[in-house]
Amino acid sequence: MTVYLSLAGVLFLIGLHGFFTARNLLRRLLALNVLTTAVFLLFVVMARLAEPLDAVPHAIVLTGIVVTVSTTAVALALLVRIAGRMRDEDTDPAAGPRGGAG
Amino acid sequence: MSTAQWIGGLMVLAGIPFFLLGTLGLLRFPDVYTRLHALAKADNVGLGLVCIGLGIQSASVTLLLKLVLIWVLMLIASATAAGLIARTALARGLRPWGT
Amino acid sequence: MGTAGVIFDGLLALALVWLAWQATRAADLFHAVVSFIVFGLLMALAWVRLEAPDIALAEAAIGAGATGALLLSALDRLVTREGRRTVLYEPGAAWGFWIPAGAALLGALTLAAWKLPAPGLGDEVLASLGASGVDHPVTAVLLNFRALDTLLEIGVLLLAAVTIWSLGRAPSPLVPVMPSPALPALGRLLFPVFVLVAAYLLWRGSHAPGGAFPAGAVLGAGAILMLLAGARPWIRSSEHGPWRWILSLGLAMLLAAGIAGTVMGQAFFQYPPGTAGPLILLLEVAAGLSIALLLFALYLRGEPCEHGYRGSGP
Amino acid sequence: MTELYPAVTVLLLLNIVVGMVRILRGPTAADRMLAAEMFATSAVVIVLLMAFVTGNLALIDVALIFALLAALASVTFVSRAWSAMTGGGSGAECGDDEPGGRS
Repeated sequence: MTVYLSLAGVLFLIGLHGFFTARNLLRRLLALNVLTTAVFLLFVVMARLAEPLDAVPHAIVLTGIVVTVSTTAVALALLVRIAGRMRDEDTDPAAGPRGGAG
Repeated sequence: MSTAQWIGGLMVLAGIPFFLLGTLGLLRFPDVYTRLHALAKADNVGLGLVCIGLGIQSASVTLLLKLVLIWVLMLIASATAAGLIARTALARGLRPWGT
Repeated sequence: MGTAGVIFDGLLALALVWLAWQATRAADLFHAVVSFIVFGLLMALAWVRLEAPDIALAEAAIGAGATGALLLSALDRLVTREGRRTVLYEPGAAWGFWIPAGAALLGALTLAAWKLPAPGLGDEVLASLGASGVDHPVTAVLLNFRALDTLLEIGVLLLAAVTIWSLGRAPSPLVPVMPSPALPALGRLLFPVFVLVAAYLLWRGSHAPGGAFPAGAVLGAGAILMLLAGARPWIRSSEHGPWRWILSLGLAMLLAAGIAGTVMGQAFFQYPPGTAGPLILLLEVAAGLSIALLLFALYLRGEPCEHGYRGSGP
Repeated sequence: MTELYPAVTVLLLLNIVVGMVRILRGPTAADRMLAAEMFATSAVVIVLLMAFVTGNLALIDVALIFALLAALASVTFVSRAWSAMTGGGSGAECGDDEPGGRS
């Protein structure tokens, strides 16, 4: 189990660092997903160490997985909108300088 | 150990080299098309051997059917995926190796 | 599994760290996304090793299904000039700061975890399992002991779908250059299997790993596959009414089950004695269906519209 | 025979780890996707063997889900992601013709 505990720690650090320092927003989102996985791992290892096997952390992690998917989906939808807006500004000379005037 | 156990175990073990060969192909072959060829064929033969071997060992018809279902699903998936990737690669202008 | 098990765990941990590193630091965005998908795949193996088959099922269904499809589909709009920038990380983000800071945070979390009551709640769950109406502890926790969590979780999903739909119309996807005849055939062939497997998992949930979560995720992935295979979604902007009702069905039913207990003079989500089994099955069906539909709604990335998906149909 | 299965799972995991080199090296997106496909097949076998080693036959369902969803990633990749790598497609929103659809 020590292996999985240290794995959770390392993944936590990788996710945390990526989440705060990545410039690309998609990369930040992936880092956030890695971070949540590390937390889930910690939960499940603790459930495994309990005697008998603890079902409550398993249920919490299942709930957490679904919440993570929702977060990812909303973030991706926002990212796609942002990218679309940026592309418009990049490629559409007729649009002129946008946002600066208002 | 019964005969079924032996036959099943031997089939499972016989399936494993196909995976190793598939990976060898994935690493050593020169382009997408040849790698597709290596993976789509070798891995699925290996999976088939493992599934049927385990099914024989389990001595349960329900389990055998479930394992065969897994194999068939994987065959469908990898056949379609291989076809789609090859077609799209060709349409995107990736030249097959040696042409 | 003895020595082999130890080697397996070590190798798996190394592979996972390597993939997480690639997913957050690879220069190519597609490389990062594929690394993350494989990371999810191997995580499912880790859950299996940790004796958490329920989570392995959910991770396999959601990681390989919804999350993978969401990420890969978003890439078509996200690969811009930004993706090829050479400086990937903020300057000044030195490891000299990050390693101590992260270690301190990690230490605090470990300490907090250490302080938790040691034996866990396993005994309590097993003790009241007989009264819960199901035989599988995880399902009992999800839909009886902590049904409130499930209610709120469906609420979060619904909120996410509402947020995404309020962003505007669904962007019409970039149509594949060479639609293969194999794709619609794949959809037709596999969709019945998706429905069958989802129903099977739902039924298994009462006595073995399975239940509404993996079932909903599998069904949602099936719907996404059908959409990709060129099936036209039956939702049209003029007919949003029923679609919205179906989306909120799961939340409404869970809420009704919760409030019914209160009305009958019991606690919130306290089921009348003897009816817990059938009631949980009903709630599972509702939750599974609404998880499937909500995942599909999330995948659409916007409110579906009348003439969307032109060209992708046969 | 069954005593060998744990060692076989290690071998297959090693197989996946070696295959990761292809994800690292690419060169094209298709190569990376292919490698991911291969990992799904190997993972199915690992899970199946573990189910028989531990006697927890519920794990077969995990393998079943892997097999069922194996096609989804490739199909999404081919029909959605790859079109962007080499350009193409207009990227219009379907509500463009409505007033106020995009402000």
